[in-house]
Amino acid sequence: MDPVILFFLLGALAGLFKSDLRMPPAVYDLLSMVLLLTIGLKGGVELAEHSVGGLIPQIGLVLLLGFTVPLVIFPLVRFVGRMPRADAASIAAHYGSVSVATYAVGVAFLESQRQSFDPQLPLFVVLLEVPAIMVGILLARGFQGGTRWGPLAHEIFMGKSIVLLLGGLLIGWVAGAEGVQPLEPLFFDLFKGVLALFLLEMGLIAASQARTLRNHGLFLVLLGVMIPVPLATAGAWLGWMMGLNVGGVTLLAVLAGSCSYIAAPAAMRIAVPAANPALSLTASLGVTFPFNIFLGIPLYYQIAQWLHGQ
Amino acid sequence: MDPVILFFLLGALAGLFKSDLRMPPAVYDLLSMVLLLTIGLKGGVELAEHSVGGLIPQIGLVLLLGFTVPLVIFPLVRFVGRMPRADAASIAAHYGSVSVATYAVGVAFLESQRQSFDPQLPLFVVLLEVPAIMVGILLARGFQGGTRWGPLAHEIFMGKSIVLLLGGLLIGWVAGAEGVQPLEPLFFDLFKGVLALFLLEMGLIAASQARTLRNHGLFLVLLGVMIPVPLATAGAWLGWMMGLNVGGVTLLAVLAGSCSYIAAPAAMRIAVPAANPALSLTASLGVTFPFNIFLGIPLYYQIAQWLHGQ
Amino acid sequence: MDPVILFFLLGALAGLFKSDLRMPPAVYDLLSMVLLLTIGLKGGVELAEHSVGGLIPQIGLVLLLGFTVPLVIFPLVRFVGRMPRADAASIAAHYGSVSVATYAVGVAFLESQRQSFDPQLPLFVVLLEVPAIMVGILLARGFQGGTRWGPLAHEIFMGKSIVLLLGGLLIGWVAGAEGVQPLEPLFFDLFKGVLALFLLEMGLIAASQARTLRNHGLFLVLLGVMIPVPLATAGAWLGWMMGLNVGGVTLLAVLAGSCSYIAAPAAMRIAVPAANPALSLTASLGVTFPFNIFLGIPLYYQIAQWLHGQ
Amino acid sequence: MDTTSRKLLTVVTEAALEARLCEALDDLGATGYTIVNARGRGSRGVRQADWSTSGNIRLEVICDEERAAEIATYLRDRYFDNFLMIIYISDVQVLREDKF
Amino acid sequence: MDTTSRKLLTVVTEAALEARLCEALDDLGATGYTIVNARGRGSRGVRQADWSTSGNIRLEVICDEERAAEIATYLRDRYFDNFLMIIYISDVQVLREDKF
Amino acid sequence: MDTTSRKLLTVVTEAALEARLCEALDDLGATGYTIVNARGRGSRGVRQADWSTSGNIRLEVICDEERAAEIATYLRDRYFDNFLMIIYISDVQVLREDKF
Ligand SMILES: Nc1ncnc2c1ncn2[C@@H]1O[C@H](COP(=O)(O)O)[C@@H](O)[C@H]1O
Ligand SMILES: Nc1ncnc2c1ncn2[C@@H]1O[C@H](COP(=O)(O)O)[C@@H](O)[C@H]1O
Ligand SMILES: Nc1ncnc2c1ncn2[C@@H]1O[C@H](COP(=O)(O)O)[C@@H](O)[C@H]1O
Ligand code: NA
Ligand code: NA
Ligand code: NA
Repeated sequence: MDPVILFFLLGALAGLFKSDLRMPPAVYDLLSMVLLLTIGLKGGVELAEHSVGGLIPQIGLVLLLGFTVPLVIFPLVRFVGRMPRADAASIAAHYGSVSVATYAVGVAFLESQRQSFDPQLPLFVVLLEVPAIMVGILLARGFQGGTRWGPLAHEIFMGKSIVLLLGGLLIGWVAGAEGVQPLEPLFFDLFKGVLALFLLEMGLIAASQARTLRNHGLFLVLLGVMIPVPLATAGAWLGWMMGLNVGGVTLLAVLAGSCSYIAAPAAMRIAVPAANPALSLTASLGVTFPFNIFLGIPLYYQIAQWLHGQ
Repeated sequence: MDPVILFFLLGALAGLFKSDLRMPPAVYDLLSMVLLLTIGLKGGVELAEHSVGGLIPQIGLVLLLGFTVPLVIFPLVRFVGRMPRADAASIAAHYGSVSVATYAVGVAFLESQRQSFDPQLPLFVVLLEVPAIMVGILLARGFQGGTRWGPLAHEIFMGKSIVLLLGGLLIGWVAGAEGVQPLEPLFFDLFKGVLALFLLEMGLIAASQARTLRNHGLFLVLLGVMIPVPLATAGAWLGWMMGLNVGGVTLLAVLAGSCSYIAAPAAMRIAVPAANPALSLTASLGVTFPFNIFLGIPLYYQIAQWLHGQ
Repeated sequence: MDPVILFFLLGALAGLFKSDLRMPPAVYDLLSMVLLLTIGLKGGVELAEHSVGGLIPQIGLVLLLGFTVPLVIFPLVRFVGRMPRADAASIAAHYGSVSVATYAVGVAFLESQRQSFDPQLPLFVVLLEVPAIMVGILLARGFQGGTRWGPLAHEIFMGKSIVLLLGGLLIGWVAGAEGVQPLEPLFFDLFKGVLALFLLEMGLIAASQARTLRNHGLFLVLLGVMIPVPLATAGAWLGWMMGLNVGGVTLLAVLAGSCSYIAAPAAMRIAVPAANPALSLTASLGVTFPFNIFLGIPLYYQIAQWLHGQ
Repeated sequence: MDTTSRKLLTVVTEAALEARLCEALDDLGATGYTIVNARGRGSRGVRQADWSTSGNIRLEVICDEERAAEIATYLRDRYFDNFLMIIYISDVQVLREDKF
Repeated sequence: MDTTSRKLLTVVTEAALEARLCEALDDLGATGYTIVNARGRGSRGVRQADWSTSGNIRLEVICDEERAAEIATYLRDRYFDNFLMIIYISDVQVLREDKF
Repeated sequence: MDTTSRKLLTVVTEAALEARLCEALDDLGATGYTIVNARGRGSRGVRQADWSTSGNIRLEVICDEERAAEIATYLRDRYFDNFLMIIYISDVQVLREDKF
């Protein structure tokens, strides 16, 4: 097993056994900042070496994926899961959007398999973050007017994860491989170490969701385990249709199957306050995230290989 | 002199001259987290390459050392030093337990001497942390019943330093040298730099103990200087008996002669509140720690070489 | 363009567009601590390999520069700019002192030009930090008595930037290239990455000065753009007279043209409270700093080459 | 030393609301406010400041009695149903009454 | 706007006690509490929040008068002898009286 | 439970003043003080704790009425003109009156 995942386990166990181990919020912020910039920079450097012209159709398809997923999840949760409208919409937005931490573990997984992936994937992370959140808000509010979209859109688009991902991407693109080279010791060489520390904290956070899990256990576990695989399969299929390589297909599957825990919770708390934030956060961090990093990613990799006839 | 020690000096001078230099607590936490994980990981990787079967007797002896030291220190401080029971017990617990920072300086020292050490030493750090604290609590409370050991034991065993050391050890063991390799840039290459920053803060903290030192000066200096050397010698002898190599003997001496400043203070504050926390903390950080890193470690190395007939 | 500067741009844009991107103060402190120590260590290591005897006259000249600059700026701001005495004195102190972040960008610039520089430059950073602040205080108070210089001098000389720069310098000197080598992965290899993160935060801070800029715009922009170039030219000329190489001349120009944003604001707030802190800080961070890193440094490098007849 | 009576209104609520509350206070005419990070427990469970906006904030406004009532009413109507929030009010004597 | 009188009990003490105090407050029936990190000086010297538990916390509980007395008595008996601690109580008007 | 009336004086001001204020309080005979980091808005704009001393502090002193007046007067005369600062005073009941 990849040792970074063992750090998640360590954090989760420390949390469950109520250790006094805590990661200061400032450290969490630093680590996630470095991770986001690293992912962006890497993508930008790669993009700089390819022609971007051919990406437009792929961008359209990825955005379509982002808009579609919540429309599929919402009725399921609302009518099969019998959840209130606000909660169903919020959960749909979370699953439609993406988790950068899951993506980073996917990247680390591919690295340890020595499997390269298409350079535009970091761009897809950015593209997938927003649309589902907007659809989720519309679903919650029932498409009646009265939503002040201006400030909401600002909050969503200027959220720190998008700013850092997109900013890193553009800097990497402008600077190119040679320009970014002096930044490599911090952003590239430390990547796995930073990810390990970050996953330690994710484990602690996941463990702190245990109380919610006790109350809504069955529902959340069902949700958190049963949604990712079909979504990831759809993502893999889309990636294969677009002509991505095995690594790219795997990562698009990872993105589709991952569940937001930064952008979506922040936006839904403000835009759909009636939704219980503990429900979607616990499904995301307490169930789907560990499911994906332990079982999902290797499975999606299998699917990608199978699609490519390997 | 090893430059990391100069960082301690810089911090101590900045503190004594009342500079406004401060290290944010979050940074202190990050640095100590990385140090603990590094020590654990290194040990785990080494252990993975050796058979562990033969360690059981060594583990027993090291635990015995942990239980014995406070029983020796307590009467000395209580009857020779004429301290109240609670303070004597607390000081005994501090000296019986270990300081990870001192251990890290010892490791850095051996590295700069290109002297290797046995892989099980990080395990001994964990083993030595707890027993003395438990004995100290018993000594303070006079072995009468009524101690709620459950929550106390939980607090001691699930303290963050043990969780991170042991967690790192297990991860290193499971992942092995190859698995840990992508983590090396952060955890191994930065080790000395992280230690330097950490020692800067230790210097600042040591300087902030100066006020206590002014009031209880002579006693604390005597205590802090006279206890480590015999304890370290005993530790060295034990290590030599166990068949450790020169580096291993040095480090076991360092552990025996070092004085806890994280686990013991936290536990004693709660379990033995009548003990004055400033006394033991000042002896530990203000006297014994600098003594050990400047004079003790080279001396213990001499002893180790001498025991090995070099 | 050097990618580290793009990080400044990213931060500034994020700030201007009111993104929720924030760098925790603890991270800012860690980054600036590492930068200051790195600059000091590098200089110390270099100094260790040269004879220091010949530096005395250079030290005198650099101190003279520090004392002179505020005496030139003050009347300009006071009588041409028609500012109150306190504000004019404070601005004079800010421009007479130096910005370590600007210096660091200068070093990064020279590195990317593969241009070496004289080893004593980090020493000059320390030397230039203080004198202008003292002159500024005298100018504000009109040379009447009654200033309690003791505590003020302590505060200025024991400020964290001087302690870390000078401390790093001394450690580097004592330890030498070989001794510092195990610290290189953290302090030297990560230099540009740390600088990039630091500049991201500087961009955010610069953007937060926008409000002041709106009110006092024209004046501050004139001040912040027109002062650096003549000062830097004077610095370059002085460096050339002293016999510095092209890199050294460039960096002395950078120092002369840079404007303090740590030591001077802190000292002036306490010693000259009547000065409006927003004015000088905005000139420094919102105008002069970006001017210098985008346009100034390449220009000063041209001047240095021209002085050396290249 | 001249002092004047004013009300001190304290709100403890989710950190995610900070930007909104500050805007609202500006609109409601508060002359200022002071915020500190907090954690705690209430009817809706423990709130730790472990990461991003998982913590609480504690916000204080000094103002006259009517404005305090106005602010409290506004917050109650807007946020009591869906957000963790408590509000309490006490009497204080302030220096420089014109500031509040 | 309906408000009700309650007591606001504030404790300033060592950060090391946080977990114990929270447990105790639960046991004593407090409906909640709010904590912020603090530093300061008292009869037993300066407390800086420089590292781990070297700082103070400032803990607030809103409750009725009897409970406040109960909590204060409990803390006094348990902690005054061996721990840095001050306690003070003031009057506040709360919204939603049923919460406290 | 025995309690005694005291004054609680609260100051919100620039973080840069912390060291000076602590010294002044010692000189003025305060038996202690408690400080927390704060941010906020006042007549002179928004104060964020983004970097170094750009934030505010919130400082509390418990003392008797005369000392409170003395401290408030001292701070007013020294700092009101050139520094961001508000001061307010309220009534509290303290345990262990001899400490304040
Ligand atoms: N009785 C109380 N005393 C002090 N603070 C409280 C009390 N009840 C709630 N709080 C604070 O208000 C926040 C929200 O409370 P609630 O909406 O009841 O969950 C909690 O997280 C606490 O920080
Ligand atoms: N007079 C006071 N006013 C405000 N806070 C105080 C006062 N005395 C003590 N404190 C706070 O209570 C803590 C413990 O006080 P003590 O037990 O007197 O050392 C101190 O560290 C301060 O934070
Ligand atoms: N009405 C108010 N209520 C609460 N805090 C205030 C108020 N006015 C000012 N403050 C605080 O006091 C600081 C200085 O205020 P000022 O001197 O008016 O700019 C502000 O940054 C706020 O933290
Ligand atoms: Na998804
Ligand atoms: Na020991
Ligand atoms: Na200058």
